[in-house]
Amino acid sequence: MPLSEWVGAQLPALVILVPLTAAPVAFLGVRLGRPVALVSALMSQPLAIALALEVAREGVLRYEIGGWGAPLGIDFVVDGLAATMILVTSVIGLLITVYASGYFTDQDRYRFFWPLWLFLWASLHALFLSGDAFNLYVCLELVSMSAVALVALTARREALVAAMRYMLAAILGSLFYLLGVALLYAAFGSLDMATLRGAIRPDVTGQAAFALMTVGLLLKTALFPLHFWLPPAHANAPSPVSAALSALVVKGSFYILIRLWIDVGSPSVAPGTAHLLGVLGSVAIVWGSIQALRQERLKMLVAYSTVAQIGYLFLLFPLVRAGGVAAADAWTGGVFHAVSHALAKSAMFLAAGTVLARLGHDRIEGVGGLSRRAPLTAMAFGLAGVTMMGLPPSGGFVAKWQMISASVLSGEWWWAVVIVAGGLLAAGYVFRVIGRFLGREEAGDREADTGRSPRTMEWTALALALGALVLGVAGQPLLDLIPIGAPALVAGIGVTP
Amino acid sequence: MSWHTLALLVAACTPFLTAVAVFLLGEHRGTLRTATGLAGAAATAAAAVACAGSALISAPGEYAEVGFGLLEIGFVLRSDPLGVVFAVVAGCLWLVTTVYATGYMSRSSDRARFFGFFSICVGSAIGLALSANLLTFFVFYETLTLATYPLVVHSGTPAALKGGRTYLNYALPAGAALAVGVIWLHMIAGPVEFVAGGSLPSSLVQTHAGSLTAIFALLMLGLGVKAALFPLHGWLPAAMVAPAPVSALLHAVAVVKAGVFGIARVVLEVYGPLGRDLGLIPLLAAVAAFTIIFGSVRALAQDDFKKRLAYSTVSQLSYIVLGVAIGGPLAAAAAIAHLAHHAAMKITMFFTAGAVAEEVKVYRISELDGLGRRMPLTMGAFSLAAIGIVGVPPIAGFATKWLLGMGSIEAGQAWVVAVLGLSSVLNAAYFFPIIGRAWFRGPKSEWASEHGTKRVEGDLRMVAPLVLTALVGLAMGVLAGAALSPASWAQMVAFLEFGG
Amino acid sequence: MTQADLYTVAGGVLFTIGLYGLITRPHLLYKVLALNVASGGVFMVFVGVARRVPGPAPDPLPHAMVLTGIVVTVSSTAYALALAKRIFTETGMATLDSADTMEGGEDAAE
Amino acid sequence: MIPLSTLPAWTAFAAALVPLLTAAGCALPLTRGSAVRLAPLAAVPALAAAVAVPDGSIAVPWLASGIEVGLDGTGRAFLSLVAVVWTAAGLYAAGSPIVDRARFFGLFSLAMAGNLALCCTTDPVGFYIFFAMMALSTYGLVVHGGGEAKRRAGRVYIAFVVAGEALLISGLFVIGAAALGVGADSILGPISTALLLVAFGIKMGTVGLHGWLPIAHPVAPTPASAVLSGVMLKAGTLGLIRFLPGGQAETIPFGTIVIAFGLASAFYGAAVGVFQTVPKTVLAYSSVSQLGLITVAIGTGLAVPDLWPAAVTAATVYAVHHGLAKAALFLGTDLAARSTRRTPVLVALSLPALALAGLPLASGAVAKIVLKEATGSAPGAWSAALEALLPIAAVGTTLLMARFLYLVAMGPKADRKSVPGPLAVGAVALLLIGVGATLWIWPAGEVRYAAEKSLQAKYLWAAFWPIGSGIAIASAVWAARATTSRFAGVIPSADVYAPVFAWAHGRLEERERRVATPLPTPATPILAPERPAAAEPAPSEPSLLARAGLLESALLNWPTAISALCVLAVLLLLLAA
Repeated sequence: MPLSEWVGAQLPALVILVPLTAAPVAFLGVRLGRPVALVSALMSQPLAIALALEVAREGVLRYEIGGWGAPLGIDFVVDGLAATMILVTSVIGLLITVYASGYFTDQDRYRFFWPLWLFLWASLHALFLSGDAFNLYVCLELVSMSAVALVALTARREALVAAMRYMLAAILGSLFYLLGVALLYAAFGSLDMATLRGAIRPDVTGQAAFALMTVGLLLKTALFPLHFWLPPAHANAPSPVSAALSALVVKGSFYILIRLWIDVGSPSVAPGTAHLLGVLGSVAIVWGSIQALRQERLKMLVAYSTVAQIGYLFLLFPLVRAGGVAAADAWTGGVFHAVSHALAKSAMFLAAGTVLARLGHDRIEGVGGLSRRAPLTAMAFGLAGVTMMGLPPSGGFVAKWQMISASVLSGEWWWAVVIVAGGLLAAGYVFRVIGRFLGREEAGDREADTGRSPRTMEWTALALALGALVLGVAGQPLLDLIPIGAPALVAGIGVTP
Repeated sequence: MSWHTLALLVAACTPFLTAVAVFLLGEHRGTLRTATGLAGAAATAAAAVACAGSALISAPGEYAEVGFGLLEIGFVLRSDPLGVVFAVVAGCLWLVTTVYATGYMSRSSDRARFFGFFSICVGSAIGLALSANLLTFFVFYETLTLATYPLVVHSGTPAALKGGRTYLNYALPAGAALAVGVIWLHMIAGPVEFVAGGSLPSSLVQTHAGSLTAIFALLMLGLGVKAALFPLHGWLPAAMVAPAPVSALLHAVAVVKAGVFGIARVVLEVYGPLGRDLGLIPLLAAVAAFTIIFGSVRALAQDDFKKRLAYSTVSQLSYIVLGVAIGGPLAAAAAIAHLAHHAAMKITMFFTAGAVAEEVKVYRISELDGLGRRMPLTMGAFSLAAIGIVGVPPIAGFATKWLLGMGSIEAGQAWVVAVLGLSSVLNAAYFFPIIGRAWFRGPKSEWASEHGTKRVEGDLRMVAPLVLTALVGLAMGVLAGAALSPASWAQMVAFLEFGG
Repeated sequence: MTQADLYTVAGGVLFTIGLYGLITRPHLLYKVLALNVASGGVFMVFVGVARRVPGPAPDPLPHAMVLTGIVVTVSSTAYALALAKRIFTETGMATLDSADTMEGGEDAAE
Repeated sequence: MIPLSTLPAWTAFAAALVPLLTAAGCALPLTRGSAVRLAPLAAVPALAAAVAVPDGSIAVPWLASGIEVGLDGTGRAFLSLVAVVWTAAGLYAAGSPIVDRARFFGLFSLAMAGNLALCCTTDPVGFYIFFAMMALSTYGLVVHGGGEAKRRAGRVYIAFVVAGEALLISGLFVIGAAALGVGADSILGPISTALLLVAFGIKMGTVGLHGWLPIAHPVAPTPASAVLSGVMLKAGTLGLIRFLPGGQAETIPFGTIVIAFGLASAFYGAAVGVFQTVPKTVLAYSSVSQLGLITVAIGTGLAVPDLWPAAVTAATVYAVHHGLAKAALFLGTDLAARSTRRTPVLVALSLPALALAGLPLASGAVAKIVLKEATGSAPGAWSAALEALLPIAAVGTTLLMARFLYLVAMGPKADRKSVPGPLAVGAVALLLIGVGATLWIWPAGEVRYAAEKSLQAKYLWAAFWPIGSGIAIASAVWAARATTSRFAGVIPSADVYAPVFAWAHGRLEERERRVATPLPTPATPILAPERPAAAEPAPSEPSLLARAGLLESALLNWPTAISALCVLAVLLLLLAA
């Protein structure tokens, strides 16, 4: 078999194996981490792109590990959603890697960044590919453990406490999830998503299983009011880590949630839950934004912005209930939001990291006139802010377009009100920072500036922000990719009033 | 690719590419940056004119188009006769403004940022002019909103930041309203293209009258902020903290006209006859009429030079809205023509305000005494533009007024004539004193004692553009009836709209 | 109530006890232990679930999962303990809500 | 290639626009000197055109919003008058010590171009363009030389001009629309007529709308006053002739109103004028009075549609006569004031003065006959009333003229340095010849007929007795001057408008003063150096954001958070069940 064909056939495994192999190698030597990570990141790109193209061309892919097949073996399922998430993870991963190579100048102190980061990356890919509830648990744990370790990387006490907080929350969330898995197995005798999809029926144990898994995942996704662990963890982690956490890690647990509810189960059988999630999402949007408005530190602001932006994702649940075009719009819109938020949020955190690297602090009132000294960084933050606000041209806008469409179509216009209000609140905190960037330098600000911002750092942040922007006009390929193999509920079938 | 689509692409993309180049060249490579800016502006202007040519020789329905898929609607640009009016105005005046700004900003900092965002603003304005559907329009509209902010707060002073905040407080909620309106409309009517005479099927009136009314309100709310319709006008005077080229090109032409242009698109090319059937148009006309008077009255009270001009803009923009809302080919032609007419005249006036501020550090009207002798070309150009805005023939403003007056009679809305008359009187009341001070009073301000009354114009890069635009304004009026003049072009467009 | 059900219910109770401990005990060590108690509960539920198939032999799959779960729990417990110890050395306390955890900042990577 | 048939129209129009060249020349430093010298003669081509170019007009759709240029009988008459008066005024100005000549002659040329060209256009847009050009550039002439008094006068002038223009354009819209076939058959027709009457009434100083006239005339440099009163007011007359729907039944209701206003103006002008103390103010009131008579003619034409052509002729003839005479008087005022020997000037001036009153053989007598012919067929009692009142108006005119000559004669002694040169004298002479001769060489039949008629005994007597009575009354007043002189100046020059103007000036000047002395917190100078921002007052109670922060820290507290988790878990379990 020619190599290219073999690679083609093994793509789903390869996207995991590349970072997974690189991780231990990176662990071996202090000087090894950076180059290995860069090579792995670069190798991941063609694989992820090829996978996406394959899905776009051929439709849903199934991959049986070792050729065993369900129910005994473990299957990977690559549909449009999974391919999208892998693609996004790879792209953002590469840029974070490049950024980190400029950011972590103290090789010794941060030597564990590289293997941990590669582990995180591999587990994320595995998570997106898993088609089995227990497998997902394992991936989730892998993701969480690497993430916690990354948060603690600086070993400052704030970071340590934040990491501990994060860890306890993560373990607790996993336990809730695992308990749910147990009950799910009790109810339906299978944990394979595809099998479950056919087997699902109204059943008390099954419903309880869903409820428990949901609670666990909500905690990990940091939906209001369970966001308590997120701001300290994301704000105190080194910036490349913050970017990965906010952009990718929270999406991992959310990914499982939508798989569970929309692919396997159905929000239409549990309208109460769907609405509850929608309401919590709405509160998160408003609350997170308000908190972001009052933060004095840039990274805290960005972290609270994540709390708010996560809220949008949960509007998906009530909006897909009705089925039909509205559900299809909500589905693509929700996923698209996750994608564009990932790009923009990582850009914001990376930009914040540059600010921190230059000034030694990230107090918002001390960033006056930074657009003059670090224009690329200011630009990256600003452009990323466009997506946060959901204004065109940005991926956030396309996502909001879809979600508002869905809410108008389904007649539940109040979600649209929340979406719009959230955008305006986001503008409030984004322009708070941009105004400072463009404003005058306070006395001493210039002196405090070390001027240390390698091009790799400035440009990667800008590239991510531009990516989020480009999605807003040229996002159609992705919009076409997402619905491939989408669950029946959101496949756009059925009539919408 | 035919030259038609090429022109379209060049017109829409060049400003953005210019912006990128300017950003990359940065603060220190000034000469190269200036050259790039000028080249970009010149290419854009040429391409916009080529688009106009393309629109002229193409039959309705066969205008050049270019785009790609987005959200089942498409991101599509098209050179149609209405769009190219605005594109040509924005493109050509950009070139002029670039020259002016090079002079005005010659001692300023952050020039790369300034010129970069400036290019993005112009690109957005041209993009929205050439948008073939409401989605594309909205994308550019909001890009314009955002790209203007760094220009408003350019100086970075607390006052500038405050002005910027005021601007955002108006612009962002407006954008949100517009977004909801646009999406809702798409839910009801599917992809909304701009089609001369209106694109909504008339059957919708029976099924969705309420929704259509609400959507119209949302759209007008969204567009009305940029169009500075009362009571959404408050940002415009506040935004005058921006440097003069911004006030000149953006707050007299590109940004504010994006709003009125959008209203024209929506009223003429989306709602069409439906607007009348739903009874929406008279209300719009009433708001516009009130704004005309209101803006003028407020302008009277301003002593700050630029703020008086800003309120004048508030008033003048509503001429365009009113022309669109009157409903009738002549009135619509007046509206479309005024897009160009007001642009040429008002940009001259803002250029003047900037040149005067730079040259003699005068920011108030009460300090302008005797300036005509010191800066005769500058103040001469200003005077020409000012009496043009008042509606004195044969300058461009008169051509608008004449079409609008007859259009209102044609449409059976003769009350508009009274508005026009009153507005002319008020315009004269706030512009003539400026002319009077500049020419018919002796100098008394500090500049006179400092610099003497020797005749010294400002930097040539500032004087030449403003003289040019003043002469263009004059020519637009003197040759209003000639083929291809804005007024003639506008009549052609209007007759397409009304199937005449 | 079968034996299996008893296991299941007991597992639920254990989980709840763990949860209670996690909330009420401020000391980190207790928190980690509380989580261990809770995970023990979850595993017991799994054991109970394994009995759901008819016949003498239990379903092997939940057992496999419990094994995996134990591995995960052991390692995460170890990690949590290490982290708790480090916090104690850094702050002199072993609690979460120390006053300054929300403030301060990441030190600039040097 | 311009078709040959359009050549006459083009020629006339181009000739009328020649002053634009001198205006431009005055603006440009290089050509300034020669332009100033040539400006007085800029109307000569137009005069030649008026004499030589045949009738005919063409549409010029590309110019402005589409206009129509060319000459017809009326236009030619007005063009001749305008060209002669402007030339005379220009020559006079060339021989006068005027400051800042480049600016003066620039504006002078611009106003001249407007005034000439409006005679050569036959459509609303074209007329309006040049009407505005004339009226607005005249502002510069009125305030030329500067100073508080002129500024005030200029303010009054421009206010009336702007109001007039606004009313005019509103009326013209209807006419323009009617040309396109819309809106004419509605209520808009009469409204438009009313608007035009008011707009041109302002220009013609019809009583009630005349406030600017006695204010602007005295302050303007004399050549400017001459053209202002002599020909610019007549632009209003021409406008009425051109744009009123004359000869149609719909004008009948307007007729009597217009006649009434005309008569009122004629008497009011005389009555107020005699109390004035400045010669040029007296002349201004005389203009109010005289243009009132023209208004009477127009009103007659409106009241009796069949009479419209006759009324037009009367108005035209009277306009020409008055234009020449009044311009001569204005120039003469200055000439007399500057002459060391005043008597010859006074004698010369009594010719146009008496001509205004209707002196036989001079233009006035002919004009009055044409006027009487027209008004003789006025409807109902009007005919008789006019028959009786017009001679009394002539008495009034005589009194005004007597008052004028008296004031000129009593004027301050001339300064030797300002003795008028040959240009100034020649200019006045030119006008005097015009007064004497024009109506006799007038080509139109009716006028020639009236001229010959004026020599008949009946008409001679009719012309003489009002003049005689006027002179008698004037002599009596002079004889009793110990008593009567107390009444001089009892009516302010702005008459009923005086309090209005005083109030408006006060308001505006008060505002200017306020603005000129910046308050402690002036309007933010844009981009000017800023002051340090005031420290914000400390909030007395926690703001909303701060409260949100307190709530958030409670949420972040570990026990609260995990409890919330448990509550949520229970909630979800309940919802699932």
